[in-house]
Amino acid sequence: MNNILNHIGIENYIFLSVILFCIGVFGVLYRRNAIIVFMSIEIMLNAVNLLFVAFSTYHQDAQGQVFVFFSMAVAAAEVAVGLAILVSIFRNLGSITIDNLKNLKG
Amino acid sequence: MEMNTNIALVLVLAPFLGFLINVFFGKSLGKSLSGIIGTLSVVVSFIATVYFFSGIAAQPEGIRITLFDWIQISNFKVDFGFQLDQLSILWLLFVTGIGSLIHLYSISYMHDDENMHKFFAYLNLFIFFMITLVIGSNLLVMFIGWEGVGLCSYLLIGFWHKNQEFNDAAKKAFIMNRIGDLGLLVGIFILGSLFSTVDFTTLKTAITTAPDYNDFWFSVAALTLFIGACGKSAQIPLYTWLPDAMAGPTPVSALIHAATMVTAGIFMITRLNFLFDLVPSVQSIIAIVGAVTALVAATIGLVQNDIKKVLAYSTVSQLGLMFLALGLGAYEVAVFHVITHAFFKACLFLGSGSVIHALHGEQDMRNMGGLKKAMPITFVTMLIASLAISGVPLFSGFFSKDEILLVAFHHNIPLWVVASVASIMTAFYMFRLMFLTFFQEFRGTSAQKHHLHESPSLITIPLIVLAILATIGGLISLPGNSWLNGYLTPILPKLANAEHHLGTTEYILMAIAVVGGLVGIGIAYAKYIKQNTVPTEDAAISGFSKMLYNKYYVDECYDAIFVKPINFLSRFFRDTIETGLSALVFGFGKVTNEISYQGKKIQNGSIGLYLFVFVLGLCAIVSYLFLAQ
Amino acid sequence: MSTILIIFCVLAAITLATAFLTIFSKNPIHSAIYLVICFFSIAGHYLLLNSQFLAIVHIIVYSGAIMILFLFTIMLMNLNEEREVHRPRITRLGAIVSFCLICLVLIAIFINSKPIVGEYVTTGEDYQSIKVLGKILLNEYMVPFEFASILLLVAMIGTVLLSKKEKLQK
Amino acid sequence: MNVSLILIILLVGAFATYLAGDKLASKVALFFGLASLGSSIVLLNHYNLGENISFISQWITQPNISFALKADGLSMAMLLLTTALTPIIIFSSFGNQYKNSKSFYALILFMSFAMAGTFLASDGLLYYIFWELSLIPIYFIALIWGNGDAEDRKKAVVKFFIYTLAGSLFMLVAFVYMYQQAGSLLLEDLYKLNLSATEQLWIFLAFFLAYAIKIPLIPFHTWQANVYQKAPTVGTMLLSGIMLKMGLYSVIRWQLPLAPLAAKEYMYIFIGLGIAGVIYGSIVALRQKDLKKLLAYSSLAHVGLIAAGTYTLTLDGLRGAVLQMIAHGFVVVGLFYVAEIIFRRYETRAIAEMGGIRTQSPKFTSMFLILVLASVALPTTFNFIGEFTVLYSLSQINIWFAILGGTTIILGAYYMLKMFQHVMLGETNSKVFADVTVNEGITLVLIIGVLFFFGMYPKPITDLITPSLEEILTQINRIN
Repeated sequence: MNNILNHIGIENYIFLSVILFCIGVFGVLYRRNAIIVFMSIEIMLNAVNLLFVAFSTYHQDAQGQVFVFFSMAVAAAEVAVGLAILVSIFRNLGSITIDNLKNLKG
Repeated sequence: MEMNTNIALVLVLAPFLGFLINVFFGKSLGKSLSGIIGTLSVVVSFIATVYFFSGIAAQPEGIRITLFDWIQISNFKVDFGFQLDQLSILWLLFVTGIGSLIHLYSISYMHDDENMHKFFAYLNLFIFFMITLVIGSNLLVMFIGWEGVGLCSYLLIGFWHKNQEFNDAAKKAFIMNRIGDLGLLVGIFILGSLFSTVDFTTLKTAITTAPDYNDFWFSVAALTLFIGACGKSAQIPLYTWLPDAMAGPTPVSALIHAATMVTAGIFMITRLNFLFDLVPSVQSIIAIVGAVTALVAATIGLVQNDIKKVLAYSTVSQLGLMFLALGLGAYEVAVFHVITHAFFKACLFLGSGSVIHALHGEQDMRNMGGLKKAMPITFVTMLIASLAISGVPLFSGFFSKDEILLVAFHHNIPLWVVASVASIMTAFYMFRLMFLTFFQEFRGTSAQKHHLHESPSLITIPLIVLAILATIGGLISLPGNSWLNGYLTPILPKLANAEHHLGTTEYILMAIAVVGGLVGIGIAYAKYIKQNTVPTEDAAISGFSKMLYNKYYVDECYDAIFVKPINFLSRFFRDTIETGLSALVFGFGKVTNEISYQGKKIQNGSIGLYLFVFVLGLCAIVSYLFLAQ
Repeated sequence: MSTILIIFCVLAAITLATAFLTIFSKNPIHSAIYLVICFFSIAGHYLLLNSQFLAIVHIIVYSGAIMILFLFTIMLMNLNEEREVHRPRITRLGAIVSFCLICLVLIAIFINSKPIVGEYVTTGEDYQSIKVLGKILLNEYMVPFEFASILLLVAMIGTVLLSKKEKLQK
Repeated sequence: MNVSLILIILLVGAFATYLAGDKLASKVALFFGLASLGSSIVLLNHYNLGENISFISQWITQPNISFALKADGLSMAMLLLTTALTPIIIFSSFGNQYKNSKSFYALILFMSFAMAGTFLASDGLLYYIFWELSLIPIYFIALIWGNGDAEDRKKAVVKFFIYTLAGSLFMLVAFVYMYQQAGSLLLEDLYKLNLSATEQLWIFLAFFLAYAIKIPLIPFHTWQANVYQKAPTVGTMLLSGIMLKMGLYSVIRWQLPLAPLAAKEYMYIFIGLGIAGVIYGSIVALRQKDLKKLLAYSSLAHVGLIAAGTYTLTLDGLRGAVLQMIAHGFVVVGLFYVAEIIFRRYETRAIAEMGGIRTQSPKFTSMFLILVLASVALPTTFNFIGEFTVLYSLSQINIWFAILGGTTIILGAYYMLKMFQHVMLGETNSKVFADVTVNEGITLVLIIGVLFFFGMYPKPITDLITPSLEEILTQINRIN
């Protein structure tokens, strides 16, 4: 069986993942709409997942994929709860701009 | 030996038992019974003393009784023990003897007071402590008595405790005594560390045989002990409490502040004569202090109008004379004067008490006069005592005072002059007192005049006994043939070699003293009988006599030098330092709070900032971990 | 250049472009749609790496479940582009700085930490079929697997509770 | 039979009191207090017969900590002080009604437990735990049952808590350092350490901070007067009667033997500090308007003298200090009780509002006067023995120390008699002062009895403490 990485190279996946991750970071910092911030977080998660899968192939080991599987489960749960929180914030404040959420101010 | 121990315990504990009975059951016993119990307990002590006195000739080295270990110090231990030798027995004799008389007197004198049982309790306690002081076998047991009599003095001066001025006087007496006590303690410390003992007998051996004694520390020890004596025996600079102590009932003044407690300093110095003999510099200080005290107190006494104040200053003055004798190394003379002084001064105080009693508490001599007829016994006894104190020949005071002057003359002429002047003044003010009180017309209110009466026999009997003693007391040490000197030889070894001859000088000096005394009396007669002068009102006193009347403003000076600064310091500490320190401690809290308050501003709630810092931190940590590899 | 590399490049371009668009589009609905495309491209990557199971799960979970949730939420909130307030310059600067920084650091580390091998080995073992994965999951990772289900259950309950309208306090 | 029995009794007592309910709490607490006193007397007998009543067992293996309770003469003396004062203090509160009294009395017993533990512990960490443990009950006692304005009280008590806790932390640091060096915190192992002079100095200072705040020495005393004033009298008694002595005891037990070089090097400074405290405390006490505050400052003066005695590093100094600790423990409890008795009748602690009590209650006056006199160290009271010995030891170092320290007998007499005069004497007070009740009388008579008995016959205590003090001295004088 031919290893796909022979054609692509692990470093390309690394670059891809890193850039994707950084886009996520950038999004989190740049946007103030909580939904978009959430989406950026999803992008980061996917960047990591992607890398996992790439390395799983690289090491010829299924553990990485299992890990991605769990990570997806967690992501699903996180999104569900997170969005529920956003909805209740929206209900209370009428907006989901994160700058308004300053109740934790010292 | 067992017998002696038991009798000694009876001697000590009888007054204490009296105290306990009066404290716990005094009120229910009733006034007379409590007075009788109080008196009896002292009489028992007196009898026990007589027992020891009769036996002392057979045991010249004295009796020592050790009861139990008391205090343990690393280099010595202090026993709780008694020492009954010539000196202590002599003191016991007049302490318990005069004590009994004064107890007897008090039964009548204090009969109107609702707290009479307390009065007797305190008196008994005083006798108990005085006995402890006298018969303690070491400095610390003596110190128990020393402080204990101070306590009783405090209690008795402030006996009428509703009056805050009396309480002030009591407090003053206690505190001034304590200044002296600190001196005494320091002296004990020095002796203890030098000789590893505070026991009189071993101390005597140690000091007299000390091969290379440290002169400096000896002097310091002697000086500090003398400061202790100054406090208790009211010498300059610690004498001001004694006149104020007259706030107490008159029997107290007679017993504590004339006859017994104030002689404790003389007792202590005589007890430690072997130490003081080694330090001539301290001896001269003692002599000078004594002479100056005698003179200063006598001058103040010249113009006082309160009958008890006159006697108080007279006491201070006489104590000064005794210290003069001590300073000159003539311990036996000082002891002699202590005894005669105890007789005549107790008599004078009790007499004045009788007068005050008759006048319902009046103490100002300007409101007296002409009491001779109304109170003949009081008058006669007081006259005898006055003659004795003035040094009129054949009365006891003549012999003792003359001895002091003699000693002073032989050592130092200026001291003799000072002492002589003080004696002349004494004669003057004593007869001023007599003339103002008993002669001329009565100057009080008519109500008082109506009630004038001679005091009951319980008061007059002690007066008569004391007057007799004041007359014949001189017999114990006649010039040239002194029983006292022989008796005290075991305590004062150098007496054995002393010569007692009476030459021309001595007779001339005696004559001068007698003439001086008579001159004093004469001046008083001229002024208060011939011219019929009555001292002016307080406001009208002016010039030097005003200064004398106000006691040289010594109290005011002490107030300004010590009391006020301490009170100022106290307020300053309380209001400034305490608040400052407190603020300093709170300051730590405030600083912490402030830091936290500033730090809180970073947490401004901006999630963007948090994330940015988070990213930076992440980068920093990751690069650090990477670079560290 | 092999076909596979070309496919990779196209997929990677799509992934990155849609990810950027997700972040930059003003309308949240557009963002969501771009994100869906992004996820599909990532699923393509998975397929490329021969993990069919994961690719399918990914599409089901992300595109099917998560994105639908997102869209629902956006619609529920009725978000429009005007809502977005303009960001201050300092924030943008910060975002760009951290983007560059983290990019730099991560790439530097990944490149330096592990020498990239030229030849990629193939053991020939089957390690990524559903059968194998299933065995691993239900044997070795039995407990975490069950915990994942509990996590999801809890998340569900939590979501229900959170999104329920609170009653007025009595 | 060993000393852990007493700790168990006190701890069980605390729980039993809490469970007994509000009505029975005080009596149950008294019972357990007496039980601990009884058992400590029995233990004392065993100890005097030469039996080993110490208790050591491994507690934590990693780090190496033992549950070590060592009872020597010194510890036994302090233990007896604690167990003797505890029932007296509990009994003294019988005239008062406290809300939630089951917690109140349980806390008292718990505090006794912690203090007894402090006196017994011979393992550093165990000691530290007991030391800090004793702080918790007094915090609640003062905070909940104290008097005065609640805000002020909270301020004072929280200050006290944080202040003493902060000081103790330095002690913990010192222990940690020594543990690193010795690998154990048992006292015997710590004695074997060979620390350099610099190390010893730092350890000495760390301990000093903890103890100076607890004792307290000036200028670390600012918590004292306020807390004494705000705490309920029972709390004040616990603080001044026993807790202060924890600090002084620790100086003798821990600070001096563990850092002897530093102690010897800087002896004069610390003696000077103690004596400065004597003079300062006495002078500040002169002008206090509040009776409890005055007593607090008098306490400051007395402990200053005791501390000066301990730092002389002589047998006399240590012995005098221990004697004076015990004497002061009893006297100060008695005096605060007197303040409480007056408070029960007049509802005030301001000296200006008192006066003229003597005519109304002669018995009370006599007992008060005896306590005042004991406090100013009149001979025949126990305090005299202690003060004399301490002053003597000071005179051995330098005669000026003795003279300056001796001003306490003058200034002490001044402020105490001044206070007595304004509180008790003068024209009869218009407010009625009921004579002392039987309970109050018994308490005071017990205290006075102890003071007089040991004032005349201190030998039992001297004999008890001297061997252990000598042992400590050999540790101090060991050659490093």
